[in-house]
Amino acid sequence: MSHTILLTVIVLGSVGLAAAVILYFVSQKFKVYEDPRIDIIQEALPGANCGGCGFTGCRNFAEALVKADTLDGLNCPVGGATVMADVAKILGKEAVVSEPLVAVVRCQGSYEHRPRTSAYDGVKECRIAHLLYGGETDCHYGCLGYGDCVEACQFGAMYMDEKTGLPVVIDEKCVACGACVKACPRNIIELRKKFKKDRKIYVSCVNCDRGGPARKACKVACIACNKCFNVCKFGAITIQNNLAYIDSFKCTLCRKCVTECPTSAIVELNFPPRKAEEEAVKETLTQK
Amino acid sequence: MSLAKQFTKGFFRENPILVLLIGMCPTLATTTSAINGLGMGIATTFVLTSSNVVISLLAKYIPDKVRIPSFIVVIASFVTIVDLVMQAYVPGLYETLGIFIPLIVVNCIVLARAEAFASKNKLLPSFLDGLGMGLGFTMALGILGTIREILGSGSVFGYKFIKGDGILVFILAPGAFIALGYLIAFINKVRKA
Amino acid sequence: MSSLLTVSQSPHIHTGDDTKKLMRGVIIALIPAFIASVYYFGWGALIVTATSVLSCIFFEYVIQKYLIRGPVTITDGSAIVTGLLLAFNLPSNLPVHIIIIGALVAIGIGKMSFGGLGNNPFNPALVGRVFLLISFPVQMTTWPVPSGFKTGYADAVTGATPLGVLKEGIRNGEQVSQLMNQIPDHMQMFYGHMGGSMGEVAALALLIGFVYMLVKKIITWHIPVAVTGSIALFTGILWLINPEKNADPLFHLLTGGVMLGAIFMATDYVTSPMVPKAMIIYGIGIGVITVIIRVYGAYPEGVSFAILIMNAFVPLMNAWIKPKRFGEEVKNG
Amino acid sequence: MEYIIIIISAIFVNNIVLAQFLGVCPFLGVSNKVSTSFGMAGAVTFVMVLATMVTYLIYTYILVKLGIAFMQTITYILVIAALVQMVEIILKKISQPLYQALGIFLPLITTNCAVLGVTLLVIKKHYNLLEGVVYSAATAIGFGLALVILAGIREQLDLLNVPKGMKGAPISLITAGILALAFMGFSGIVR
Amino acid sequence: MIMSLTFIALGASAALGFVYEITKRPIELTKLNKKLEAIKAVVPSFDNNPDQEMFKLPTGEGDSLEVFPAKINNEIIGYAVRTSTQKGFSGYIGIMVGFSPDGTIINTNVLEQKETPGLGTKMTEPSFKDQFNGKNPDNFKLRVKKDGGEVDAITAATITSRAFCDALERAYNTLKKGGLI
Amino acid sequence: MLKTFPRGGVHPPENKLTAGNPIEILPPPETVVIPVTQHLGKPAVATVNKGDKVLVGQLIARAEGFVSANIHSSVSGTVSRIDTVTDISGYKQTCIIIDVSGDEWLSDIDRSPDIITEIKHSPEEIIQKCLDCGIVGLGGATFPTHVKLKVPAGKKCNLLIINGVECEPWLTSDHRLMLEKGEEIITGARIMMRALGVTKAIIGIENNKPDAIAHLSRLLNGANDISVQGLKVKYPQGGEKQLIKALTGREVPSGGLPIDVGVVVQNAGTAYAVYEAVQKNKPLFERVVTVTGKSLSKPGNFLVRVGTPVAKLIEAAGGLPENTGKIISGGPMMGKALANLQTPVVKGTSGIVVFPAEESQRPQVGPCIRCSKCVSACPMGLEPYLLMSLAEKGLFERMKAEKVTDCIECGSCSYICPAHRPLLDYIRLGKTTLFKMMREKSVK
Ligand SMILES: Cc1cc2nc3c(=O)[nH]c(=O)nc-3n(C[C@H](O)[C@H](O)[C@H](O)COP(=O)(O)O)c2cc1C
Ligand SMILES: Cc1cc2nc3c(=O)[nH]c(=O)nc-3n(C[C@H](O)[C@H](O)[C@H](O)COP(=O)(O)O)c2cc1C
Ligand SMILES: Cc1cc2nc3c(=O)[nH]c(=O)nc-3n(C[C@H](O)[C@H](O)[C@H](O)COP(=O)(O)O)c2cc1C
Ligand SMILES: Cc1cc2nc3c(=O)[nH]c(=O)nc-3n(C[C@H](O)[C@H](O)[C@H](O)CO)c2cc1C
Ligand code: SF4
Ligand code: SF4
Ligand code: SF4
Ligand code: SF4
Ligand code: FES
Repeated sequence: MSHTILLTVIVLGSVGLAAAVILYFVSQKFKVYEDPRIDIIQEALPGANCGGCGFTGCRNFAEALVKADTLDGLNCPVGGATVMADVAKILGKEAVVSEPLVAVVRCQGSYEHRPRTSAYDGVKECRIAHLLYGGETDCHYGCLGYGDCVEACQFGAMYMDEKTGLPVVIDEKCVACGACVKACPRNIIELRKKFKKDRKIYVSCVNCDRGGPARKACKVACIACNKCFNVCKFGAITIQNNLAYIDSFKCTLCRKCVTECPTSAIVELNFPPRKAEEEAVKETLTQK
Repeated sequence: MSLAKQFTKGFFRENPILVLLIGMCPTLATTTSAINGLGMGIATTFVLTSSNVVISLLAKYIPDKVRIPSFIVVIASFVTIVDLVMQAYVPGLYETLGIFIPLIVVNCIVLARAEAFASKNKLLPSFLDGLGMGLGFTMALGILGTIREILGSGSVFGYKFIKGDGILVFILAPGAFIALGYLIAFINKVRKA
Repeated sequence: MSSLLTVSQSPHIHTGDDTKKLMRGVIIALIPAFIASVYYFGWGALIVTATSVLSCIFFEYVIQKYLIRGPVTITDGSAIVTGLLLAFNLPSNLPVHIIIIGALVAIGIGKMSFGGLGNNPFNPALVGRVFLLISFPVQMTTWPVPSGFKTGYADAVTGATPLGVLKEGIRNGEQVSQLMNQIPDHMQMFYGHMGGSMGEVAALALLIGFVYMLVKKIITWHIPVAVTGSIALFTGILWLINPEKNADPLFHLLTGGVMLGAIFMATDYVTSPMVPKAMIIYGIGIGVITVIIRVYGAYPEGVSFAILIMNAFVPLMNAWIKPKRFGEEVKNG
Repeated sequence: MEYIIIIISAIFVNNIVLAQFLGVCPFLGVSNKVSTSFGMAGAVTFVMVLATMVTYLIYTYILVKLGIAFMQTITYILVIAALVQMVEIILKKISQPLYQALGIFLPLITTNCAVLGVTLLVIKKHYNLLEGVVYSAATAIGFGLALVILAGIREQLDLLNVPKGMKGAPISLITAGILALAFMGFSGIVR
Repeated sequence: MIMSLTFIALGASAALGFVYEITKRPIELTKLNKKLEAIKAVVPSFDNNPDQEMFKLPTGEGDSLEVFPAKINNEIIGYAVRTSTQKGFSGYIGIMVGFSPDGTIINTNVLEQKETPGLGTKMTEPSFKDQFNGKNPDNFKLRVKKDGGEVDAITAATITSRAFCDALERAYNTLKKGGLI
Repeated sequence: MLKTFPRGGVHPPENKLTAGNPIEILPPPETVVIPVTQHLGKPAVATVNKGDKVLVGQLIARAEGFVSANIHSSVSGTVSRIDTVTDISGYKQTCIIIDVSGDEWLSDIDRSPDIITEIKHSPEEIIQKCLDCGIVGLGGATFPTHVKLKVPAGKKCNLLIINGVECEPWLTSDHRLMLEKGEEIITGARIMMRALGVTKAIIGIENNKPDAIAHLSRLLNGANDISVQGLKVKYPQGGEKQLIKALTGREVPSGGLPIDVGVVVQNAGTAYAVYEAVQKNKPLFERVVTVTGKSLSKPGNFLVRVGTPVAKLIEAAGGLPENTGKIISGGPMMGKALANLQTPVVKGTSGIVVFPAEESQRPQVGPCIRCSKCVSACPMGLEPYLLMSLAEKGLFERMKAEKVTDCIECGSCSYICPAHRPLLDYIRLGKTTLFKMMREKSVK
């Protein structure tokens, strides 16, 4: 009995010893240094691999974070400030707090507002329809309505409104990864500053035609009449290529421009109702 | 995580076979009948639980560099013990499970639990983790074994309920793959729902 | 002008061919073989075909509608083709419940699990057949002898197929020349007067279908010719080496599923390669594996296995064997 | 002839994954791309042959001689683990391209039961050293063949529309099942 | 580092050696029991230890078979022969067959086989193997009916059936040549 | 065996209804809309302003950059606006809109009916003439001809091919032109031969135009510099790579140009335009357009001023049929469907095809059944089914490796696919995305 046990012990002991010796030399001789923080940071990232940070995948972003001198311009839109704070803590660096953003669809060309002028019978994808022509309406800038953006959103933050034929962003779900912005062949979607209570004021139009044709193509098109530009005290509004644009970082949500717009191209969202009388006026207006 | 959760997570949420997809070989090879599947499951559970316990005790003393080899040695010892014990006391089952008993060593579940759990946790959680995972494994093997036995031989736990043969493919290799494929698809569906 | 102008990308015209028409063409091409099988196997042929086709359609419909919950495309006719070809690969006295299992396997496992028409890497009818062959070896290898409507479904007189006789005989050390006396002569085999799967026996009828499909441009010649050519070549060599241990090439071409397989099953679009060069390689592969199984393996017949095995290589062939691109090698006159 | 039978049997008739159920995890795990499956196949072949040689020698000249054959499992696994590590290092040193191609697969191989399985089977089948080497090489080729085929099919399926619930492991397993079904056609070629 | 691995290896091997020592006897016993069980199944009950009295008989084909004599009061009541054949569908088949001293087959017991499940494996079922019980190969032709014998082959598994007959015949012929029956 | 290109191709029903209709001259409309981009390359820059008076043939927009072409007024009248208008591309482009008054031509245009066959100009002068007169290829791509006639340094040209194939179904404008202006086309070819410095030219014509083959052969009267070659009818024989292959056996390398194999290909209509520019000093401002369709009452071939709205052409062909579903500018294989009848005719407009509603809808798309018909139909040896899958999954880099950039967008694949897959739609998506990616990369 003891004989076997002895043999066992010796054999396995020597095999173990040999293995250990080899491994020892291995670990001594061939060290490949990979910053262990990369792994730690990768753990800390959300792991959606959505590309919203501008890198291909979370791991690459983690590597970039470790290599970077400052965290300037490096931001994970999905994880937001909390994750970036964690990352900053791991790296012992200052997190650059980036303002939260949200995707906004700048087109109101619903079936009602934009008369159809042709019938598209090709592949029902915006990117393909866009290759072919300006679309089923005379507005060659606005939404094509085949939902490439909805398809692109990994977070279920968009849907197509069946009544209008336009995409809608669900503010709470949107993480501002920008996938939809890239997917839209018409550059309609913009990442804008996220105000509290999801309040928004923006020019919901991208039509660069002159006023006349624009208006003809779509009832709610921006006609570049300059009225909003004139009323804005904060210099948030610029007009270029027959189109007004409100810079969300300059905008103070004063709401002056909204009422000024003759075509209702400027939208305000999630605000409390205005004074009653104004409300009434607006209602009669929209009813007409 | 509560201890109870520690124990039950292997049943379904982190079921090694149906969800984590590791330890596929014994799963496929030994489930020609429910009994065989369960036998294999129990043997694995024993190894898993004991090695988890021992490793949770030893982990403190093992330097990082030789962690894996050390774990393997521990696991392999338990496997050999199971091997010898089964040979001595349940020779019938031992013969049907054949080469897959020694192969418990390389069953990724065992090493994975040792590495991911036991080496970082105290004795009791490690024990429960090993036991839970093992039972989850056993359960999956039992289910697959039952399915294959019903379809392949028309019997349940050896009790025949049809005359003649079943659909033979299910006790052969192709049937093992196909049955497991659909089982996993089904579990995915249930998990998502 | 009725309403708005329609706008779409070019081209604005189309041949007018569609999947349905192609499948209909295959079904028409199968009719001669079906008539032959009814002539030889009577009620059995009718019952097997009806069961198989109806169950294939049924399973495809149910799976599409209730499991995948996608569009139901049962009208494209591919399930009918699968059903017919599955039936053609079964003995004409197979119990109905086994046929239904076969149809479920063909459609459920072989086709719909992968996403339905166009996605399946393996020929569904053959998946069904091989599954049955392995699961129900007894029933799947009891072959009724051709006796038309003289016998009923279940009580058909059974006998061995020529290949079965050959295999058994050679294993027992008999000489091929003696064995040949126990089986129909080549002409009879050409017409289909022999035991076997219900649709595979009548080489003549299958060839008529082949010509039809060639004329209608449903298939090209590459695969059938490569399969039969390589079988003829390989068995021819073996035969020349030892005619007493190996049957002649013509025997091999006329027996078993070679004709059915080469014309209708190896050519299945979905599971065969896309480029002529690859088609030829694929066909040769099928031929060689068929002969290896027939001559060296346990099964007397190997076409089904050979096609399935080569199916597995098709994605690799599609990835590696490309058509010759225009302007790829510069050769200028 | 003996060797040819061993080779055919190991590759086609008793294919290690499709008929013997060894190495299924990497078979499913590393088969999503043809190029990586080639790398894995190469690495497995290399390690399998090497491991067979070393364990065979240890078994016959140490364990059996000393009458402690029951120590097989534990010594084998240690040897394989050490071997894999060593191969990794040596490869890194002598051939960077080869390391790039095979290196990432090496850690996976330690817990690949095909390798341990083959070393055990070589003993069980009473092969001599040369037969054992031929057998393990052929087995590895069989493994590689199955792996590459599955990878090819999966790459194709990636471009098509597999039903959601079937994506990933389920469809790979079913494909493997049909593949096993097809390979059963070779049964009886060698016995 | 080296130390700890070595220690673990030492500990493990000690434990292993220990278990091995404990299970060594039981394992041998189980093996023996299994053999005896197999013998018991094919010959009437005996009071000797056939395993100890085992002897080898040459088959005349270059190999030899193990013969286990079963005795009561030192009187031979039968022989259990461990016979085999290579002619199975998947090659080797090992069978324990019991003969009474006059050469009648008492019973058979398949020890080892690799035949196809559902086909060849049917030879282990009574419906096939019991047809040999009580038959004496002297006047019972050990051939399947297809080959002109009296054995009902298993459906679609003629090869296995043939192999089975071949194994029995080898055992019978060996005993006969050895002059035991 | 007649010559043709060896790989791929399809044979759609020819439907050349208007082959027997002589070219009719369509008078100028009340207003014309002339886009400043009627060619491949940079837009031309308008040289007139609102309110300017212009004459027929007057330069109104000047070529900008190397690959660009001059634009001339096709009518006399007043520039009423310069605005963005939807043109054939389907998008809004800058256009010069002219209200027509009278039909006053620039005086230096030779309007006499005499045919001048004597070539007096030097190669440089010829090229300058083409540039001045805004000549672009009329075979479809509207590539500026003066660029093509300048053989790049290091390349050698030894053959001119005149493309009289007109392989698109329905269209007959080149056919009619060859019948009615044969002499001029041959002279145009000789002019281009001089510019290119080659001594040999082949006129390739498909065999479904036997009268054109016979007519040109007779006019050539055994001349040994130019030969006429009949070709088997197969689409897309008119594609220059296919045509070169069919006529000479030379294969333009992947990504290369005809000049890489010593060939320049010009459309028959281009040859006529070159003739008119060089010999008659007439800029390119009108062209022959086939207006056809089974439902039209008077289909025909019309000589049309550039800028005429399509509606006018359809009016001339008997008015818009009641059940019209689709109107195509160009042939049905490669042409663009129009969204708008006000779309102006441009230099590249070879035909207007009107389809009734029941032939306008695309059939239901099914899954690819891997029949490989698209692979065998592709004249470029591509695998359209694979390219489409790759595009659907966004794998553009792999599309590049599969040579998607070689696709000539002939549409044979979509035409033949029994599953009605929109193959070419996705292939175009892949091509444009790749070009965009390449451009972005080169910018970086
Ligand atoms: C995969 C496969 C496994 C088989 N397994 C066996 C077997 O285990 N035993 C057997 O006798 N025959 C088996 N056979 C059948 C033989 O190959 C042979 O066809 C049969 O034994 C002779 O046919 P018969 O019994 O119907 O006369 C098998 C056949 C195949 C294809
Ligand atoms: C960027 C570019 C450069 C070209 N350069 C030449 C050239 O140097 N010589 C020439 O003969 N054609 C040249 N071509 C014209 C092409 O050969 C071809 O005739 C033109 O693209 C229209 O062909 P298609 O109608 O077949 O598309 C060029 C085309 C492009 C797009
Ligand atoms: C698919 C395809 C078909 C074409 N068919 C014709 C044709 O029928 N006739 C023609 O003149 N040009 C045709 N072209 C254009 C020619 O390729 C080439 O651009 C033209 O002949 C060059 O002459 P151009 O510059 O004078 O237009 C076709 C191009 C493509 C891509
Ligand atoms: C020429 C041709 C041959 C076919 N052969 C088969 C066949 O062998 N088996 C089968 O299940 N379906 C066959 N089909 C039908 C169809 O392609 C098949 O169901 C698909 O494999 C399903 O995805 C065939 C279709 C055609 C057009
Ligand atoms: S809506 Fe756009 S930005 Fe927001 S989550 Fe979706 S894809 Fe990303
Ligand atoms: S916003 Fe852009 S991507 Fe979204 S539906 Fe409209 S056009 Fe398409
Ligand atoms: S022609 Fe259509 S169905 Fe056929 S392979 Fe091409 S894409 Fe697929
Ligand atoms: S891929 Fe391009 S070149 Fe080929 S057939 Fe299609 S459109 Fe023509
Ligand atoms: S269990 Fe065999 S490889 Fe994982």
